[in-house]
Amino acid sequence: MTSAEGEEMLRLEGVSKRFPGVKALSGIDLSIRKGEVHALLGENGAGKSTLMKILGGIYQADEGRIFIEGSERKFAGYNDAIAAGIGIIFQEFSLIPHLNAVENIFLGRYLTNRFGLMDKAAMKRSTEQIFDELGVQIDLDVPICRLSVAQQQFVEIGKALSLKARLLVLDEPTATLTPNEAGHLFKIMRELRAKGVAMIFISHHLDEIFEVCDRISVLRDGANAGHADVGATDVDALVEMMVGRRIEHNFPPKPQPAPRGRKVLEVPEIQLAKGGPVNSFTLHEGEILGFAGLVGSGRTELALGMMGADRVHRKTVLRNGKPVRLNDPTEALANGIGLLPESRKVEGLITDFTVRFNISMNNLGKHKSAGLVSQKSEKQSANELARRVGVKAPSIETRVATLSGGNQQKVVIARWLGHASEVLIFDEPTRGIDVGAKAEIYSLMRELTRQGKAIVMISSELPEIVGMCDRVAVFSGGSIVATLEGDSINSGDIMRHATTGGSQ
Amino acid sequence: MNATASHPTPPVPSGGFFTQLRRSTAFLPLVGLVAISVFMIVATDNFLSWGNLQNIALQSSINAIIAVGMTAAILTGGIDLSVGAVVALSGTLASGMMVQFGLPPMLAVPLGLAVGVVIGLFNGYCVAYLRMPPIIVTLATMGIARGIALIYTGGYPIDGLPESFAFLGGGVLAGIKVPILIMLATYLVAYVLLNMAPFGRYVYAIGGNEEATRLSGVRVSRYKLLVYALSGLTAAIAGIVQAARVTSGQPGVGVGFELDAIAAVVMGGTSIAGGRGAIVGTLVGALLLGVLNNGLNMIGVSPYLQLIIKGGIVLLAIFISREAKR
Amino acid sequence: MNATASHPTPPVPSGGFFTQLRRSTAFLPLVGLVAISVFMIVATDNFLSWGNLQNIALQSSINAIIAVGMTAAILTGGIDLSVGAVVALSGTLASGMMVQFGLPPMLAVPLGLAVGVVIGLFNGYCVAYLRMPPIIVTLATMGIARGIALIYTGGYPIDGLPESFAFLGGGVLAGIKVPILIMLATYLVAYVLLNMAPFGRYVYAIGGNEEATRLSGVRVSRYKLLVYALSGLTAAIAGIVQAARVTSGQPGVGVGFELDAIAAVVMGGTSIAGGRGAIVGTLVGALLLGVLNNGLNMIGVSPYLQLIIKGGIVLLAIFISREAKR
Amino acid sequence: QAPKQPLRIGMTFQELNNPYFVTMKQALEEAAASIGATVVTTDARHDVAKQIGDVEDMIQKKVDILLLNPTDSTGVQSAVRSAKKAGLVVVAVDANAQGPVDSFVGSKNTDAGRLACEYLAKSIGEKGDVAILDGIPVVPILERVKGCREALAKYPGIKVVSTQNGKQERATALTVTENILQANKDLKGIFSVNDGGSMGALAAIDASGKDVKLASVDGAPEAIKAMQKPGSKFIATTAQYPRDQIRLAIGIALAKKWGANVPAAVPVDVKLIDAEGAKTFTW
Ligand SMILES: Nc1ncnc2c1ncn2[C@@H]1O[C@H](COP(=O)(O)OP(=O)(O)OP(=O)(O)O)[C@@H](O)[C@H]1O
Ligand SMILES: Nc1ncnc2c1ncn2[C@@H]1O[C@H](COP(=O)(O)OP(=O)(O)OP(=O)(O)O)[C@@H](O)[C@H]1O
Ligand SMILES: O[C@@H]1[C@@H](O)[C@H](O)OC[C@H]1O
Ligand SMILES: [Mg+2]
Ligand SMILES: [Mg+2]
Repeated sequence: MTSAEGEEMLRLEGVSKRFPGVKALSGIDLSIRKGEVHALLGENGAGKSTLMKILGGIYQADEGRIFIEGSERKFAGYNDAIAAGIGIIFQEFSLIPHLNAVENIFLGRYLTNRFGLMDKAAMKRSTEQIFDELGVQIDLDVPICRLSVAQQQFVEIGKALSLKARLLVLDEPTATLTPNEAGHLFKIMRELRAKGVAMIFISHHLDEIFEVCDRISVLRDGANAGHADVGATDVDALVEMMVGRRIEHNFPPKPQPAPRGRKVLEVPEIQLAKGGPVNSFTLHEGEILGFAGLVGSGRTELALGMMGADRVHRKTVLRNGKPVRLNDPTEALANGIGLLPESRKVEGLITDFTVRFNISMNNLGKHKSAGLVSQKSEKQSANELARRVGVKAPSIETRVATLSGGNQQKVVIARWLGHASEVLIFDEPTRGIDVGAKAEIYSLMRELTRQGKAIVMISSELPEIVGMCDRVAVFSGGSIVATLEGDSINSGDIMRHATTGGSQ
Repeated sequence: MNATASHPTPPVPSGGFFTQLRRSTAFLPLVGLVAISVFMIVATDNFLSWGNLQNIALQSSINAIIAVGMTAAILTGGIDLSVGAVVALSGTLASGMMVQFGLPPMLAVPLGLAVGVVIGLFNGYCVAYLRMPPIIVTLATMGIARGIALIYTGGYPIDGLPESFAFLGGGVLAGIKVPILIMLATYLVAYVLLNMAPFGRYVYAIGGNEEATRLSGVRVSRYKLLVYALSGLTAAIAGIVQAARVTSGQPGVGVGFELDAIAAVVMGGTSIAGGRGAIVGTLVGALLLGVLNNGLNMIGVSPYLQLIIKGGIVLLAIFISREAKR
Repeated sequence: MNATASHPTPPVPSGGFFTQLRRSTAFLPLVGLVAISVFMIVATDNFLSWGNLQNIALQSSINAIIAVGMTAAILTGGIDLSVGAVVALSGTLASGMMVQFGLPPMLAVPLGLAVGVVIGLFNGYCVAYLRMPPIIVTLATMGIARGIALIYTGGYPIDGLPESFAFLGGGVLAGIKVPILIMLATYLVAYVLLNMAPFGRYVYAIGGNEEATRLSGVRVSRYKLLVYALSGLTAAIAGIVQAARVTSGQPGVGVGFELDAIAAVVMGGTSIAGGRGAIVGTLVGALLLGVLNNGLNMIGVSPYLQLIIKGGIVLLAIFISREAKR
Repeated sequence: QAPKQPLRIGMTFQELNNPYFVTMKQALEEAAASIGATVVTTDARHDVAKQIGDVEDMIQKKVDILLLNPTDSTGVQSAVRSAKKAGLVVVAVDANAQGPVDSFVGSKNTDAGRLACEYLAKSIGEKGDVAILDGIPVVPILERVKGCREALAKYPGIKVVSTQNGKQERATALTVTENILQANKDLKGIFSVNDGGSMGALAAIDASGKDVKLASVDGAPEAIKAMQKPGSKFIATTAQYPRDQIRLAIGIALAKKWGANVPAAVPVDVKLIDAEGAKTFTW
């Protein structure tokens, strides 16, 4: 179902961009037709977001030209791009936490009445209309920081739509959505396509590409690596185009039978809030326990509460059979429990720090001599860990702020690889990670369990839950409604429990 | 900063007036004001008299007016330390115009206000366009404005202001002292500006996430410029009122006023990190400090002890309201 | 895919001493210091004399010492406004111990330092454990500490300090005035602490991203507590030196010292938003301000004009170095 | 009939961390106690705005007598007016205030400056460089500087080479003096407008080891003590009488309250104290 040879909406010619120490893009060509959904693929750091920021006037290209509907344009800032009919949903959210959805959507273009005051009613009406069309329900009166991540994502989308863009860029919008919500987004995208809107869609979920896109362009190391029509290619071919070689993107084999070592972590009861559901779970040496469920089903909250990052009403936690007090992450760390947080930029990284500092930050004790940090040992270990997770950076002395989204995630993973913790909580570990790196992270996780560590993996990606977990706790509405093992770990059963709350 | 709160709480129902009030950042400061006032009513004879209430409002007025611009600056994530010096500069300049050049107040007052706006624009230009840190820019202009005021006056107060000008500081209209009316008018305008005009949303947006605001096509630099100009303006208004109240232009006045204004803003529930707060809260905060000053004097607490008690109460107030700040 | 291979660009070369220097946050402040000094050498007779250079270092010492703790506080994204009052409190307390109770300096000085640490711990507790905003906490303790100093002394200076104590303010060791030596020692310790010990790494990390630091298992609250305790300690050291320099405990001393210290920190290249900066820069910043004060006095610039010139130079310095902050 | 309210005296100080004013406060409390009056005091911390507010609060508190030590003579006039309108007796102390004050009790400050500087001029042999350590620009201080300049002007051999502001407190005066000493190698004498500043100047002079003579105004205990040290560079201070000023002010205020016509100003004599006189002098 390739779109007809439509008119050209956008053409990029020979776009190059260099950052200090990094050639991010070299001579990129790209052509987008009206009314098509065009996938832009590439490994982490391939240059996708950079290219889109150039298109949006946020970065200036060192070389290259931008044509909109055949005529050359120069964008000095995002405003110029908006005026040319371009709307972008950025990879990093761009919402204002303490404004509500209406105020966020109209930010920069507030409707005013004849006194120059805001016409709140009119703006609210058209916001309601936008969300009606999107088919999502959002409380328009509360600050958006009180909305769920998914809701915020839809506010982003509503904001881009309200620009009446004719070319819409979606930079990894599904990274924070469940399959359900993503499906909803695709429905919206198809409707837009029918109205003639052109879209550039970036995602590391290759199955999504086949579901919603028409054509595909691939970047590799900042250069064009090929184009394809959706009908004329398959996942393997795309992966090869992205990575430049064939890769094994199967999951590493699960140990058979499932590991059932000693119980390294037991949570006989945990109640986050007074009157809320009481949950319990157990984690064995060498196993990967999945926390599956819809976005907002309470997986992250439970994990954070268990390890003491958030206050909870009541809990009992046993480490290796002994009760432990976990009132803050430090106590968790002292008891060998580490967390790879869900939102790397906000909760994981010091973006001003170098790769080295970020990797070693909670492990300085290991590099101490005479009370001071031994730089030599620190550097050595950081280099080694960065290499193991495949951080793509000029050196370990590079500031993390300048890394691509996926590479930033890898830095946080490297931190925990280097740590002696026995229990690791990986919250959405592959969010925003490219296929090649995903495979590496999966095998790293297996290797860790082989060394006797135990992992809780919170994930919204069913395939990785199914492919990686030895047991799966399914969440619904804040409760663990089922714990699956063996053959019952399959998409159908998990989804059934997650959506029905197990009360079938 | 990223807008995503990773642990979203469920949407709160909108609710009626009381719910609205409770959810407002000004709620806890208001409770504090009431609590302190009740204490003062019990502890002193004369606290609740009309005279004393006006007295409190009058004494709070200068700080409250300065705190309007300070609120805007803090909401954008900035700060303005030059306000105290601007009070001195605008007051002495307006006074000089009247005394030395015989200008009528109608002309001298706008000139005094203009100099505040000019300093504010300068601050804003450095902060918004040259991207210099507000705290240090305004620390520098604090010195510069004070220096100009001292040189202009030679260090002496400027005396002999016309009665019509003194009216701004001591006059009574409809039974209410003029500085109080000026304060209320300033707050009314600020309320409209910050809550009903686009300007206000941009101020909050900049403080909430400056980069994202810029990406939304808001001319961030221009609004920041305006915010500091506003702060210069309200400091200058306070300077005029101050000069009228002391019927002289004092080059040395206003030292430390910036700290009082910051205290009023923060006591009023505005987050020092920007993006969150309310102008009404600032008024409450300023009155709270006013009640404290007045009440401790009325009780007859020794001046040294007053310092300790005031510090303690500021701490207590922030301690109680800190949860609301999350 | 490994840490270096994918991009052909070589890892950033560590470079020679000069490259290192140029890249450091302290580089531009250093250039500023040199520039101003050259100007002063030309503009005055006596600037370069050994006596005058010691003079400058001596006069910068108190601000420089206070600025050590201030640097740490600002690096974590906080601030400490109570330092000036702590200078007064530690100085009067130590003096009182010596004069009224006849304690030897060996005991009185540690007591004076301890009171600074106690105030600092209190600040830190409020900031770190009660999650109150530093600016307002330390504004409150500023009043409280000042009030205690005034009550303790009854408003009188405490005079009659022993010679052995005065040595800390006026003595000479190896040809160098003792306060300068104390300053250098403080910086040496601070340098090791901030650049070589885990403590320093945490201080920077907290300022860079507090939540991420906390979630990675670093005991953020404890380190913040320590930072404010450190700031209290360095302010108290300055208070002791100050008292020794004027050979009396002055309850009124130190008003506005917090602003000088902040200026030194920011002039030294530390970002007021936290996370970025260097202790060496702070020393340079403090010396820069010292040279400015001294030079302008030497030239005989009127005190009023000095305010303007100092403000202008602070602006210029920040303007020039702002790019380095990115 | 209700029992008679005791007499209420309010005093607002320009600052309360200067021994001079703290001494006044003590004298006030003693005097008040002896006549069964109650006392409230406030500290303006050199902020006129705060001082006006303090006076307004005292009016609300219904004091009978207001003793006003203005931080700025012109700035407080509206407060004076309000106080008079509320029926208070208002007596300015130490520095006069504009507006309808009933009386003013204060030192002869021009004399104070002149006496100190004449003594200084003589002790440096009537020639050489002299510096003035100025203070806050209020009338009494300005008068002292004026008196000093008049005295020095009589000696053609004396040149005022530097006037800097020591803000009347030790720490500032110390650094300012250090710089003055660096910049003026041949300095022979310094006049400080008060003893707070002079103590800082003395520390700087002593540290420099130079032979620079110092004269000042106040007669504060620490100055008196410092002058008696053998070989002290602090050679003289013109003493004021803070206790007497308060006693006189209360007396005048009472007289006014009883209906007397009181003098508009009660200038209090000052007295030059040198090392010799210091042995017996106290406030
Ligand atoms: N502001 C910047 N300064 C320096 N280097 C940068 C900057 N932004 C991006 N880069 C570099 O440019 C390259 C491309 O990054 P970009 O963010 O475009 O990748 P991406 O394809 O979007 O990756 P991901 O899938 O991880 O989001 C990376 O090597 C990154 O480190
Ligand atoms: N879409 C939503 N609607 C309402 N509440 C939500 C939503 N999303 C999150 N929440 C709130 O957040 C809590 C759980 O969030 P949490 O982040 O722990 O979920 P999660 O399962 O980890 O999902 P995510 O993948 O977003 O991290 C819920 O109990 C609910 O209070
Ligand atoms: O007379 C006073 C003086 O002696 C004191 O030391 O400072 C203030 C003056 O008004
Ligand atoms: Mg990207
Ligand atoms: Mg989650």
